[in-house]
Amino acid sequence: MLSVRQVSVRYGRSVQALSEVSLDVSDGSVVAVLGGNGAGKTTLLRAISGTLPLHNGAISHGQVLHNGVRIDRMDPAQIVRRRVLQVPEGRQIFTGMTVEDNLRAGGLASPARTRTAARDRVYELFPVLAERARQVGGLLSGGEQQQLAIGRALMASPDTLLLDEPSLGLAPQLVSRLGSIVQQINAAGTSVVLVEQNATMALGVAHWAVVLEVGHLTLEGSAEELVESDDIQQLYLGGHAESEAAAVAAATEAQDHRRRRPTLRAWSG
Amino acid sequence: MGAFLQVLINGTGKGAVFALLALGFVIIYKATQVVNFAHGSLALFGGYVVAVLKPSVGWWVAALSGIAAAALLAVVVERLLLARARFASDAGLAILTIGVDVVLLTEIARRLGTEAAPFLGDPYDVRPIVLGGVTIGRTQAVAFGVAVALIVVFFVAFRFSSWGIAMRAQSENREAAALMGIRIAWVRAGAWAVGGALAGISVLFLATQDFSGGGLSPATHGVALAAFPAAIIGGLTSPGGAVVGGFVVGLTEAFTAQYVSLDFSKVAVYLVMLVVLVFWPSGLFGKVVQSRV
Amino acid sequence: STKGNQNTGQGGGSAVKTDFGVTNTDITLGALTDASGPFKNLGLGITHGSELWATDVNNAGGICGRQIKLIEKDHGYATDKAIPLYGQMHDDVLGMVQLLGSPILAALKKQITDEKLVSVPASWASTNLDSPSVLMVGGTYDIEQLNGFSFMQQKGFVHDGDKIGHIYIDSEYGKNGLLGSQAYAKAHNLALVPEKITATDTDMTAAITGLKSEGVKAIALTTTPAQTASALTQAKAQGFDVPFIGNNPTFDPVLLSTPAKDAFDKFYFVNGVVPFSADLPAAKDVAAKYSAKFTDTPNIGVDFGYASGLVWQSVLTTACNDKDLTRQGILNAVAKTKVDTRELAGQLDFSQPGQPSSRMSYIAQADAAVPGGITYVKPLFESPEAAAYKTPFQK
Amino acid sequence: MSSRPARARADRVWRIGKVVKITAVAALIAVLLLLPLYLPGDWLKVGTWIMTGAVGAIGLTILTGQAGQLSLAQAFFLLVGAVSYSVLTGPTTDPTYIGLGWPPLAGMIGAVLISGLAGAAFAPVSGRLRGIYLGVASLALVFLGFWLGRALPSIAGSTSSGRPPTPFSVFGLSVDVPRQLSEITIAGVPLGRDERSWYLFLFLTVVAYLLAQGAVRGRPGRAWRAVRDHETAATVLGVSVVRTKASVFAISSAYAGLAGVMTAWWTGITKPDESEVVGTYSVTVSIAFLAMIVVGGMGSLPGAVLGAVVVFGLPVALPLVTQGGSGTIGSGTAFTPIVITNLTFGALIILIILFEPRGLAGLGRRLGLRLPGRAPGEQPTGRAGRRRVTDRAATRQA
Amino acid sequence: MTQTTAQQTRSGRRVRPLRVDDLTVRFGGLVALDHVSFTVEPGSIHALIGPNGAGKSTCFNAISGVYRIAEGRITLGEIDLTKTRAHRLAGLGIGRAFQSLSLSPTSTVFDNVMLGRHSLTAGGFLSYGLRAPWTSRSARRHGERVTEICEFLGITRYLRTPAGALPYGDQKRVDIARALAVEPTLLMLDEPAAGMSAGETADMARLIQDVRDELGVSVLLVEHDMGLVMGIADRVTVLDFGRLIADDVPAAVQSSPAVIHAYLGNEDSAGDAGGEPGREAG
Ligand SMILES: Nc1ncnc2c1ncn2[C@@H]1O[C@H](COP(=O)(O)OP(=O)(O)OP(=O)(O)O)[C@@H](O)[C@H]1O
Ligand SMILES: Nc1ncnc2c1ncn2[C@@H]1O[C@H](COP(=O)(O)OP(=O)(O)OP(=O)(O)O)[C@@H](O)[C@H]1O
Ligand SMILES: [Mg+2]
Ligand SMILES: [Mg+2]
Repeated sequence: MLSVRQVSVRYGRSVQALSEVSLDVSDGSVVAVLGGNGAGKTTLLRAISGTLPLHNGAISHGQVLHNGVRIDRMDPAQIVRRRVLQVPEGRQIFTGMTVEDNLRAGGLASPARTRTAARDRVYELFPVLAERARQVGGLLSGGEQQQLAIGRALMASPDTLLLDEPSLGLAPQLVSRLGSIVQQINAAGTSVVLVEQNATMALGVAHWAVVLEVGHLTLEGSAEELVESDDIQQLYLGGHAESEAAAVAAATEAQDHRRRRPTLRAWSG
Repeated sequence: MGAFLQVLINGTGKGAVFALLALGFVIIYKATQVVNFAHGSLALFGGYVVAVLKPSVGWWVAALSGIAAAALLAVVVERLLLARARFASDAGLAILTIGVDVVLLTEIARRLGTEAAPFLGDPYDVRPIVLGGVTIGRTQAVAFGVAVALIVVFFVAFRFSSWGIAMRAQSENREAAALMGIRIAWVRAGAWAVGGALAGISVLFLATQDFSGGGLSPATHGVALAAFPAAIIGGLTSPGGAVVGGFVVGLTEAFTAQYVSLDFSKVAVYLVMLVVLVFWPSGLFGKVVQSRV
Repeated sequence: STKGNQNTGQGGGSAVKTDFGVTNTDITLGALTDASGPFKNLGLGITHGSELWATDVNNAGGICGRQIKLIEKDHGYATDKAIPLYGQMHDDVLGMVQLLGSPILAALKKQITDEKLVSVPASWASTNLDSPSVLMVGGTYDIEQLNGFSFMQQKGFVHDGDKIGHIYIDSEYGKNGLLGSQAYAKAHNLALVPEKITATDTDMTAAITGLKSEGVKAIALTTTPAQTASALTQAKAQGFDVPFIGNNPTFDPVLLSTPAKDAFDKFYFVNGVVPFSADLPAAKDVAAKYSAKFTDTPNIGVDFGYASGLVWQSVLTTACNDKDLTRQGILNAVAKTKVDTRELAGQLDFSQPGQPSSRMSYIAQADAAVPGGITYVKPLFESPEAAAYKTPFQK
Repeated sequence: MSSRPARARADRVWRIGKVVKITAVAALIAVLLLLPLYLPGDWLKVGTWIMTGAVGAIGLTILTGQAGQLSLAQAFFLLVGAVSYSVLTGPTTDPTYIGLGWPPLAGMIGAVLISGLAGAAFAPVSGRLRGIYLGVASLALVFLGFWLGRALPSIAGSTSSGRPPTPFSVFGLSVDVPRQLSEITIAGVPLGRDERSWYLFLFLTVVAYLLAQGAVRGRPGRAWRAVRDHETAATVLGVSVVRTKASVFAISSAYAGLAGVMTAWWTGITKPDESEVVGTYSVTVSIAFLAMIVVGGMGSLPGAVLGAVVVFGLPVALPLVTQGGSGTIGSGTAFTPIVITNLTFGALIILIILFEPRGLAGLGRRLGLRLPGRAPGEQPTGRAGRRRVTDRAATRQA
Repeated sequence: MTQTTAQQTRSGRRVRPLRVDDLTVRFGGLVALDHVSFTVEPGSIHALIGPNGAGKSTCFNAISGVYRIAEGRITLGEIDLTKTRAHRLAGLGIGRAFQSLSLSPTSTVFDNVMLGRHSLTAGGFLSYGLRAPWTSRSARRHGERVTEICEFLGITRYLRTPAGALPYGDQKRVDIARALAVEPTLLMLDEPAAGMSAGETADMARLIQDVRDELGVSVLLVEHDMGLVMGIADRVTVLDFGRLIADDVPAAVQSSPAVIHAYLGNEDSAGDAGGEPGREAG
């Protein structure tokens, strides 16, 4: 059980990125976190994983508890040892290390005997990683890097997995595979916090979902409830569009705060 | 032929000491991406401690204390200064070590005063082994043995422990490494401790009559400059490379001194380095930094 | 502006003409030295030697009714620091008892010449004799080498037609020593094998290995003490048993407390200025005064500093008699000065422009067993080669 | 979306900032022009030494800060500049030293060009290597220079006494005039060597600065920063990476060459060093230039000048302050003025990096002097961090 | 791939067809592109899709001269791009935005976009250092155009902000602005909508259409958002494991079994995920 209690976060002295956000992740559940750019989703995950100091940020108020123990004062390494694992936004794989070494790094905090089994499982979930085992991480394609990032976190056999926009840059088929992978991981007893722009996928696999808006938790409920909510439909699911043209139109309307684009004339040299 | 063999031995002996210096330099660089301009001062500091303690506690205790002191100082520099300069660039950190270097060098030189330069190699200094026509400085022989032993130890450590992986991981991406449960502070401080200890060991050979003709003096600091080309020739990211680089430097110096001119030998080291870099832009064993879009 | 009025410092009512650095009560001399850099041992020695001299003079009532005041500045052997420091002091001093550092002397030579600021350099290269403002105390390195080789040949270590080696620092110092050995080699048909090193090299292994394979019969050294020790121990280690002859600065008695101490048996050194530890009355007098006042390990610089003081004393006295303590007056006095520095540096003659003030040297050997660590094997002498030698600026 | 008034306000602030800045610069120039009338010669010497450092640092900050190419060869090009000038302007009649007898102005320009060409000749290396590898590779040049300087005494001046460089003069107006003999006076102050050198050096520094500023703000500067930040992107946008790297190395070398000419004038001698570690053209000097640009703030031109004040100015100015009187030197373990200077210098470097990692230029901005027209591509004061503590933008790049 | 007429942009630069002919790229043993051919018709929006690692970005890199190709030819009209030095391509009218951001984070947005004008301008250190009058004229003229382009992308308020300080979505826009600043006849966009919400994606779709409509240039597009691709592309090329598996109009591609199998996934596989198919199924 992971619970975030009224947490506020600041970056530096001025930026207040979260205000009194509370969230419970009960054992074995999948919680989706939705929200626009800059809403504070990543910040929430950092608050849990203890990496805020690396970004000059700090929890200014509130607590984070894992199985009843306060973890908001711990450093990331201690939190990882509690098997709370975060897959950071934007992959952040070790670009200079091979795929294999990336996975080894992922397994550093877990007992040596479990590592081989964990690696085999990662290769099973993401076969392309086995094929590219000796390739340098930085040379993988974007999607392959994303798979590596997830696989690396799985090496520590997490109890709670925090995923930050895992579907970024993944092909559609892989996005749906990702959904099923999250479910598989969850079925094996891992709780998952899933931060996503792809609300369709996220709500498809989550039990519970919350919406963040500029640092405030504005909406929460079971995934089914949220799918039905109008706000969600409009902002995150692109409406019930019949055709693409309609979807575009609907989305443009939803974004009506955007000004009309001026015409770009050809340059006359 | 006699001269050739003698030169080979001289060069190898020097190379071993350069290798020790370069190894420490590379380990620090690999773990923290810091070009440690204070490496010579770490050595000097270790040597100073040995010189101060030797008369009262004897060579062995003094030597061990010196190594420990150099390691400790390295950790202090890392924890107290580098780790706190969180927003400095890599170049900024390198310059910070220059500041450290200036302070240490000035203060140690001041403390050394006008006394005779202390010599640190009591058990082996100026007791050459003569084999046939060639003379082997015992310092060189011991340095070679120590270098080989340490190289094996590090090879094993890198190969069979997670230390190497943790070191590389956190030097590449601190946040991701933290999220892998790697104790960044430990890894970094550990690498500096090892680098400092290696500097502390090498000074026991540097400040000898056999190796440099002089005792511990600010000049010892200058000799440590050879760690630069050695580390680069081997490839900054490769501890094994550092060792090879050390020997390349030692041998190049010895052979050009004999067969071209003494004067030219230092330039020769750098010219060899340039040639290596033109063909292997990241050194002989360095990792080629690849990127893609 | 504050800079409008120029210093024209007339020395007041006395009959003696003055301009810079002289008042009715004081004569101020400068010392630009290295008290913290690579030559701090030498710099401190000379400075302290000059201080001892100044104290002695002042206790004896001063010169020309004036007390000697010293302005000492430390440049740490850095030209960039020395140049502004010189700028800071040059209007306040009559001349300099010490100007240490060949790169610094090179940089300032034009200025001291232009400003007629007579200065004693802390090095003995005859290549600096071109400026009348350079007051060279004692024999130069080339002269020392000539006397040294002459001694070696006398002793039968070297014969005409032999091969000899010379390890020298590529600097004003080393190159001047080399001039001497070259001249000697030419005169006696010796084959000279030069080994060029730099001031910071400390390991002479390669140089010795090289000279050994050349099969030289004797080796000249124009090096630092540490380099000397390295060369001697390496030669010993490699079983290369040849005599060495070193210029004055190649030896420092502290070497006798290093692991190199056993390698000095075949080492001779030549000096124009007596070493601190010499068992000679004048030297012992200076040594006693030094030990009473200072704690630093003494070296040759102390006696040199004292001797430089004696030279200034004689120059000042001459100038005083001429009633002209201006800089020009000092220059005029220098050209007339002959000084007896007692055994410190022998008889010095400054009346020959472009020539060293002395062509005499001692030969000494290191000897840990005797007080001072030195035995004199030959008292002050002038070899015929040295007498015949034409220094670079000799007219 | 920012509203129109907001943007207008931003523009107004920007314009006011510009006015403030122009006023400040004008005041600074006035002060610099008047200083020789008040400062004594030794302090003018400190000033001209700082300017010498500033010229070299401007070149290096372009290379390292703007184009991302590390170089430790600045000392070598200093030597090339000094020697070239001495040879070009040296008397043709001197039997010991080769001289071509050019007038000083032509000699200076020639020396700058020769240094630039020497830098260009390093293209096969400078175009291929990056980062610390290039840094240490370029160090090879310093060693090469050290050796060449001594191997060619008739060109570089021998180690024993060096060769005096021809003092600067143009249109019959010479810099090398003793104060006592000077026929030019301003406000009753005769302009001697030190004063004239000050104006000459000031002029050269300003020209060097303005040239760099124009380039940094314009097309070449953008190409440099593109190469620094992303080689592939630079190529795709039409920048030839290899050519840009090689040319910026040459430009930086030319700057160092000018600094070398100034060094020759300042020291009054062209003389190879005695040691590769300490001396006028030594490794230490190369490192000092690197320290200048880092202390000043990578890539920032005012920063390079401030860096020169700290790195070149402080060590020569402090001894003047601490040795002002007629004090005597202490013992071998005393805290002599130079020891104090060195300790202060080292500590200051540490403190600047610790507390102002973006350099003195960053400090200026923090003190509220946040002015427009700062060299583009300098680190902004925002939350930019170390490369590995990736910020939001960078995390997406992986 | 029938009619390959060149048309004219209003600026007078000829918009030529881009022909990728039998293109093969290898990395060691890995064949990243295997004899791929397709043509981007002038003025069309051409999408390149395929699973992760299919070789889309590699194809972009080959076109823009970043990777050496093993076999094949790439031509823009009559010009053989494979024989042209990489940095000359911008001058030929190829503008590209990257999959991973590659702006200068410390330079201002204006400066970043102005870099795009590099091949349209001239002058080196001396002319700019000496402030030759023509340099400031050119800076003004091109600066105005840069402002225009930034207005078009809605990023004018950031002109003087360091690019690294911008939100991700806006950085992507700066990248596109920079590619447009090249005055391209072929605009290459690698995953322009990645990391954007549905609304922003739709806006991006409009933007791409506007560029094409207003400038008349060709657009080559890599994107995983099928809504966007199918909504605006005139033609779609599908890669899988470096091989071309389809090259057709969107409707045909969407119903091709090979493409569904390799890339889109079907209701069944999505059903595995226990949720609805991705929004891309639109
Ligand atoms: N290191 C930082 N320093 C200062 N402010 C920051 C930092 N990181 C994030 N912020 C700010 O905090 C707020 C929340 O950012 P966060 O990264 O948590 O958003 P997000 O919901 O993850 O957005 P996205 O969908 O773009 O990833 C934003 O306003 C952002 O600008
Ligand atoms: N420079 C390189 N060296 C080695 N392998 C590479 C290199 N660039 C790409 N690859 C490999 O080539 C294959 C194709 O990569 P590419 O980046 O073109 O994929 P992509 O289609 O763009 O995928 P994504 O949609 O995930 O971005 C991948 O398997 C990748 O690992
Ligand atoms: Mg986020
Ligand atoms: Mg791609």
